[in-house]
Amino acid sequence: MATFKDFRNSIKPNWCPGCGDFSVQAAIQRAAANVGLEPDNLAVVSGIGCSGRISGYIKSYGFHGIHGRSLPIAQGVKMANRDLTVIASGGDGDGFAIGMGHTVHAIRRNIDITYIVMDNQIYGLTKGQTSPRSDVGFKTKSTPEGSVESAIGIMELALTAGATFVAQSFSTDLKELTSIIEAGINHKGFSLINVFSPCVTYNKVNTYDWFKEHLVPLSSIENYDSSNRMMAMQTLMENKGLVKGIIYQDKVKPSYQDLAHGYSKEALAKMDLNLSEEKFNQLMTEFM
Amino acid sequence: MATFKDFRNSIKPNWCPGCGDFSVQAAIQRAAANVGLEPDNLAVVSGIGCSGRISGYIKSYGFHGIHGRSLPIAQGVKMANRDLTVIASGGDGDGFAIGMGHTVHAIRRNIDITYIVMDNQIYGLTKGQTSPRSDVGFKTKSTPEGSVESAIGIMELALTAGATFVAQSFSTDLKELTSIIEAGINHKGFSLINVFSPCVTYNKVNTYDWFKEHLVPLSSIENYDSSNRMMAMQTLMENKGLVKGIIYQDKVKPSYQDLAHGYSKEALAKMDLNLSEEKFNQLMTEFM
Amino acid sequence: MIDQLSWKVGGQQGEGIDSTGEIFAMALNRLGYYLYSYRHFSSRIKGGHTNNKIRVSTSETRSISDDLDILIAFDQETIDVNVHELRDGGVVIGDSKFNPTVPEDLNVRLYAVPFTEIASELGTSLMKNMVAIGATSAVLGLPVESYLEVVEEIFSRKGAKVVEKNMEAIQKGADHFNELSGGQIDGFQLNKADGKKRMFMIGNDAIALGFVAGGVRFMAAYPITPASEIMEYLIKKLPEFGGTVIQTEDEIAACTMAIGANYAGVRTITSSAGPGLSLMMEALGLSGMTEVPLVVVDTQRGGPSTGLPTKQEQSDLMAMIYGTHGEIPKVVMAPSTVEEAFYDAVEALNIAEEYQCPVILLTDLQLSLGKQSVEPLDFNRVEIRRGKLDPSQELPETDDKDGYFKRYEVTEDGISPRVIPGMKNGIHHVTGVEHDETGKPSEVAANRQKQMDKRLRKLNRLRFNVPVVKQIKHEQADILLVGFNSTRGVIEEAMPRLEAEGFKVNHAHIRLIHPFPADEMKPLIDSAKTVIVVENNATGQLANILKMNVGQHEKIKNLLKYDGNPFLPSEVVMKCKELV
Amino acid sequence: MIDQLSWKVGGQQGEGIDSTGEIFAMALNRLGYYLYSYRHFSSRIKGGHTNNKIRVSTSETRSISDDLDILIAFDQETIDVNVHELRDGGVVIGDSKFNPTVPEDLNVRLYAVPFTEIASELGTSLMKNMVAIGATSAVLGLPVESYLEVVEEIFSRKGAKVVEKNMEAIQKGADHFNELSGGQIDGFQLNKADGKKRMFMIGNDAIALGFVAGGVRFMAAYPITPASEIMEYLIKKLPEFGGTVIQTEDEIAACTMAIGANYAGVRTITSSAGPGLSLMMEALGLSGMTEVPLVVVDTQRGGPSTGLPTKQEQSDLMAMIYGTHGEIPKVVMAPSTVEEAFYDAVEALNIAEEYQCPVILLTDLQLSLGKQSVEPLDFNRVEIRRGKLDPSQELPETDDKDGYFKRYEVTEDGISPRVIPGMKNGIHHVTGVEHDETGKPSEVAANRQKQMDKRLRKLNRLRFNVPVVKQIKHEQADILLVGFNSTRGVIEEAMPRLEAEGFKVNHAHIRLIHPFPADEMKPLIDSAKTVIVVENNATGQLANILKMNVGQHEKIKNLLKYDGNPFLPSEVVMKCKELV
Ligand SMILES: Cc1ncc(C[n+]2csc(CCOP(=O)(O)OP(=O)(O)O)c2C)c(N)n1
Ligand SMILES: Cc1ncc(C[n+]2csc(CCOP(=O)(O)OP(=O)(O)O)c2C)c(N)n1
Ligand code: SF4
Ligand code: SF4
Ligand SMILES: [Mg+2]
Ligand SMILES: [Mg+2]
Repeated sequence: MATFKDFRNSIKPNWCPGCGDFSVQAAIQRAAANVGLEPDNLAVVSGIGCSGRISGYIKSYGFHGIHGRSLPIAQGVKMANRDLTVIASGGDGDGFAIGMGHTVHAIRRNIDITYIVMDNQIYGLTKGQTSPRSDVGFKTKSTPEGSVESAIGIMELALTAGATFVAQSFSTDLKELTSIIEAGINHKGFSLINVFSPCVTYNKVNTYDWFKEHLVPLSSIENYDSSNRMMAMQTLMENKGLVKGIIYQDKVKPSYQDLAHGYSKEALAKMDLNLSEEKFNQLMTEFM
Repeated sequence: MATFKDFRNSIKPNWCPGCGDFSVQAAIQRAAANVGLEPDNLAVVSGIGCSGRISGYIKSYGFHGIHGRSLPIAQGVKMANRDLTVIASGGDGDGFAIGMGHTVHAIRRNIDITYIVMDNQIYGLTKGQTSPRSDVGFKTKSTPEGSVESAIGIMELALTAGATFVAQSFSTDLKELTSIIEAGINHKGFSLINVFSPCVTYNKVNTYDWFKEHLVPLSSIENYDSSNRMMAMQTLMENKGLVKGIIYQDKVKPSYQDLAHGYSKEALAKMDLNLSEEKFNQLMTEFM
Repeated sequence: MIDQLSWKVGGQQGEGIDSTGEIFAMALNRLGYYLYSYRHFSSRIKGGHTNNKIRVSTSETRSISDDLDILIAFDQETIDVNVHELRDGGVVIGDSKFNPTVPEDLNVRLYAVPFTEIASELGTSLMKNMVAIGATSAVLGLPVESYLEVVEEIFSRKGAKVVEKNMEAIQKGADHFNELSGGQIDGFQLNKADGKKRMFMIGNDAIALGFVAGGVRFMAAYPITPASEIMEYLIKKLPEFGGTVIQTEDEIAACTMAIGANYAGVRTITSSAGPGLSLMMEALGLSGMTEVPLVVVDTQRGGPSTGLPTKQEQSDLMAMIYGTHGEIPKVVMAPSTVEEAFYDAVEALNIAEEYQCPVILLTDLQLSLGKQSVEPLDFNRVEIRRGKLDPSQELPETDDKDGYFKRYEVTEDGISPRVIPGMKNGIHHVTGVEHDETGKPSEVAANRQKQMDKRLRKLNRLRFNVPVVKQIKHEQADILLVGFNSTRGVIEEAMPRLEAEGFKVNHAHIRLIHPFPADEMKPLIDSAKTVIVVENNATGQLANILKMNVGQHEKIKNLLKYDGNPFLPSEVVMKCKELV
Repeated sequence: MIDQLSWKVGGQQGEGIDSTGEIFAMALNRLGYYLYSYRHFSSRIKGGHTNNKIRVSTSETRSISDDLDILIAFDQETIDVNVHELRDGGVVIGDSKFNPTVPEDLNVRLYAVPFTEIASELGTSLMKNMVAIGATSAVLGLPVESYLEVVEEIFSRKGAKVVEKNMEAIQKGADHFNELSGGQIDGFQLNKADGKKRMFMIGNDAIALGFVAGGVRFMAAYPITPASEIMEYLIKKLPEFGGTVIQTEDEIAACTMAIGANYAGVRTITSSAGPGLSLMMEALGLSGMTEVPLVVVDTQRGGPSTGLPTKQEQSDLMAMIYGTHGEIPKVVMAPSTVEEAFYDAVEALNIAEEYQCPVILLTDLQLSLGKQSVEPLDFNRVEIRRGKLDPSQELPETDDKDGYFKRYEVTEDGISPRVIPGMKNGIHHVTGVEHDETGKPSEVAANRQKQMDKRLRKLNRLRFNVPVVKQIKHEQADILLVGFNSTRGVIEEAMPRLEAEGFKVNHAHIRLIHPFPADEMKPLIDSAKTVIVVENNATGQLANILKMNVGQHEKIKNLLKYDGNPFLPSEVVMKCKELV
């Protein structure tokens, strides 16, 4: 069985020292090993951004796509080969600005993939512009007088789109993050994991310390029930979305793969492509 | 002062007899007159779909754009000329499938326009495919065995994106719909109005009768307080989104126009474009 | 007795005009006639004039005809709009309900048959189209029984009674017409057909069938006219093979999802029309850069922007060749007949996998939606070639320090070995950023140059069956007619007429648009006095491509039409004469 | 004494390499030298080798030079990567901290100066770049005071103390170098400059300034390299004029929002690079079809897909001309210098409004980010022309039955009258669907034809100041060099060298890419033996455009470079000699 070291390669990430994304990478590697994956049965699909580089840093099949499109690509991979474990990942700009439409639709479609967002509330790679997760008043290169647009409550939003697994974590909590990613991988359906992953270069507000101070662990809330959608919503609204843990999980609903009419249990990628002559003639006859 | 007749032209809509969109058109025309608009100060921007044709049926400035992009176009119009009243409109596919990203971002940006969606839970113009608002199990041309994706809870979703005005109505309730549109126009900021507007040709499930049976008027809920975001969310969740009336309104938050740094009170479209030589030289000097 | 005639039925959209034409055509197809039908329809659901023009012939035909023999009208508008197309002595049969009239100065024969009344008497006015079909068969002298098989297929699940009633409607229509006309009228009787079985299908059907036969098991697409039929067919058929279709949120998702699935080893396609293709441009670049096979169908329609969504045009050519920033290998194929559409669909899948690049299967509204008789397809020509991918292969361990597979190995033919996720020892990285042989991002100049050269070199050796369909009768021609996609039919019909007028005419129909078959075209151009490029667009896109790749600008003339309607043979003949 | 030299500073990204070069260059610019600086950087935030190569000259220069005189190194990698560029006898000054070494076989002079140590002693190692600058001025024989003005501007808001410390660091660097070298070394002293005031700016600055001067009051854009500086400048400046910038959710929103705002009468632009432009293709078609003015900047970078986002390339040409389905009028302009970038930005706005169509202002990474001395711009050349729009006009009532304005009136010049929302009697409809003169959707063939012809005819009379920049010294030339965008500098530098070797060389730099100025180019091509098209791409896009529009294929040769780096003058000279 593979250990987390088997998911490592020798490439030195080009992230800035101290960037939150290092821990996210480590957590994915550990979670992959913990749930018993082999590197060649894992596909990591990522978007464009500092975070998007992650697909190159994990030893597994990796697909570094285009900005905002990690989710449709990842869904395509899973639909083609349901035997693979598919992780999609990227930044908050990637997933919630240019990729917002895909995020909502991936959630409602509920294909069995795990989506990990490295949320630093800023655009890192393009050197510090506002993101849809930036707080009102946050000063960036593109909002020198402070952002005036509301930050998206992404966890709440996911619930309204029909999410079956919604979780949030913090990149330094390696243990918790790893176990949440494991749960996400094991979840049958789409799992959204938003990880606060501080950008030490461009975000001087939402720092490691800031999160330590502001994040409320769900484990500290008495009788929190992650199968209760209404409770999940209320808790999020009451805490301005600043909670961590598994917020909501629907363990009952089947994934898209299991619901799609006629969709084979055998991975499509493994099927024989050839038609029999008889079948071919039958198809022709239907037009006669 | 203009009456609703001044917002009419002689074009015969090419909608099917009985289509819900006729009443939406009438409601917009009435609301425009009721709030005291003149046709040349109103711009109706629409997307592509049966519903998208509406910009041609109202006598006012009209812009029939491309599929899914009515909102960015409408926001551009308003930013250019804040003296205009701008209504964006289109179908549920237009706004919540291809246009989903823009919808979320228009909501959080909160530019002062009114967005009216003719929600028929189907693609009309392309002859009957599933939409993001189609219920699970709904059979369409593209889901002959019934849709398996969750319908988006669009009103709830709007709340999570920071909406300041969220309402829902039904196309036959001309009076209520008109008054909601008036409230939307008067609201300072982005207003989202989702109108159930039955497609009599392709949607044989969510019919006029179906809505009459299922829609709960908020006016029937005791002590409903539309300024209470949490209550709005709860009510929506409890009623599976099938409520009508003004669901939520934040009357305090200023619109984007009023918050944007340096943005002139005078309509940009009315400003002189020429720079003085002095100013020009100053700009050059900054590079020296 | 005649060998071909043209028949048209018209009325308000949503009134059953389509099915009238459909039943008429299907029945005649069963008798072994060659059918060609082209619908005029507009961008609305109910109402608005629509018509379906059907050509019936004892030999193959792929173009609408210049004139019309019989017009069936469900409203006066149909007569007003179409009567001038009728030939001298042509026949109009209108529903007596609206008191049909024809212009006095025209020599046409008008018959008012109570379509609606007869139908209502039989139980429902919906059957008025059956009455009209009956009247038609009386004109043609076809026995009413010719329709039985088709009527049974369509209505049998509604019960024998319904079948009977519909046949009765046909009979009554025939009887009524015969009464009016006093027996058969001259000049409308068709020679007997060969009785052979042929398919009756639109280009989109053929493409969709080609995809199923060619191993497509997944599709991601967003609805749009005139592409939707491809999606609809696969929605119905793929589940029979364990596959499925996802209707995505937009075309960007459709195209990138298809890329993901192709990367993971499944033949996956998407289809759309101009607006959708414009949205896919970034994704096409990703496919080109990552060398992930991809087949996209573009069913051209009237542009630009939303344009004329239900009308014929061929104006996406340049955008399909050159759209997407930067430079990628890309193949653009343009079938010119429904048969070719089928074989090309299969071949597009093979080329995409063999050359690991995007392939655009270009068609146009006339070819995509024109419905016609098609000879049975050859199962033995359906071949699946996956190039350098063998999913069942066992890969050796690699010598890379990270154990990465050289997915982007620089090879002489420019094509790298391909593996798919899940294969042991196949791990590699895929990225739209410039990368080294294992797919790791790299900005090193020498590597860049090698990878660019590799990608761009791979199509140098593209094997393509018939890049240009040639009808070369003359060593030296007065006119070389050049076209692509659906104009083939009209050009083939214009040629003998031009020859009859004394011109020596050759014809080259270009099926491989990009990379352009310049070597094939050069001698043809060299040996022609005038080259006339027939295109349904306003800027002469194919002519420009010819100029860029072959030269001889002074010879190359444009024959353009861009009002939304297909060419008529007479237009081509007339304009050719003007141009030489 | 010399007239020009080349200086380079290198180290790890994020270490202050940029500001070292910046301060050095600004000071010399103030002295009246002509500066040209080009940064080598990569797609990461911190770390990775970066360098800034700066050319100093007493006359105008717009190209990086072949070799290097002085190299300042903050790490050994900088020496390893760049030392081979140094001319014989060149100077390397490295931070003694890393014990710099140079290959023994090279004749270069190495000096190790304790940059970091001196800086740390003065209070913070951050000032090591000031020490390096000091060492530089010692080599050049420039007084340390030359930097005072610049240092004051940068640091004065941090207090006089900081200014002083920084000046001290410069002084110490100079002193230390002088000690090491035993006084000034020969061959590095620059002749005195003219002392004239010039701007020091990148192409993107010039474009952004042009937009502000040209009346832009709103921008909608999404960040991307190498376009972001345009957005950043407008974010800072527009509020001074009551305007603003919206950072949209993506490029589709940016472009369509710009269309909305232009429709409503405000000059609104968007800017992006290849991936963003690919996403805007559908929106460009909308602008073309609805005749709403629109200016989009494409700052080309290495493609395809994400490609080489921080590297030079000119590979979007075809996509900019032909991207978008269907056929629209569109203008593609390509400035070739920073000055032109300014004037073209203004002119793009005018053309967009006069001709009511999309205008693409094409630039490339080298032009967009290369920083150089620019002569003061001419206020009197900044002119605002809005074509057929007069927002203050009072419109008469129209004779249309609905009171609609004929916004799409068919006119002889193809340009219709334009009004904006809010104007009384100006109501009309705008749609991407084919429409009649008041903008109502119409499928009528005759109307379609008229509207298409109208739209496509309007650019026939496009007035464009200098579509081709020509340097024609010979009636009959051995070589005609053709290029676009930033290659102008390198071609101008190669020309005299080729002339010196006996070739007769003409030069045509194409500034109006589309509609292509074929009439201007034809005589130049006719009178040249060989036409060499110099382009930073792999497929020879401009050469293909020449072939399509002018012909004479056999004469036209490709001189291509696509490894991410700009051409060097010597490369152009060498390859030209090979090609003739
Ligand atoms: C279509 C397109 N538009 C813009 C860009 C430029 N771009 C690259 S990454 C990025 C955003 C980065 O922010 P985020 O997604 O939050 O990732 P982070 O760098 O913060 O991890 C942008 C705008 C691009 N690559 N492609
Ligand atoms: C980019 C693009 N993709 C697809 C289409 C085709 N299309 C036109 S309208 C429409 C959806 C219509 O559904 P909806 O928005 O719900 O409007 P309705 O017709 O139901 O009012 C589609 C897919 C298009 N015009 N443009
Ligand atoms: S810029 Fe920010 S997000 Fe990017 S690598 Fe550096 S710290 Fe991480
Ligand atoms: S198809 Fe449906 S939505 Fe479209 S016009 Fe008809 S009833 Fe209305
Ligand atoms: Mg981010
Ligand atoms: Mg709809």
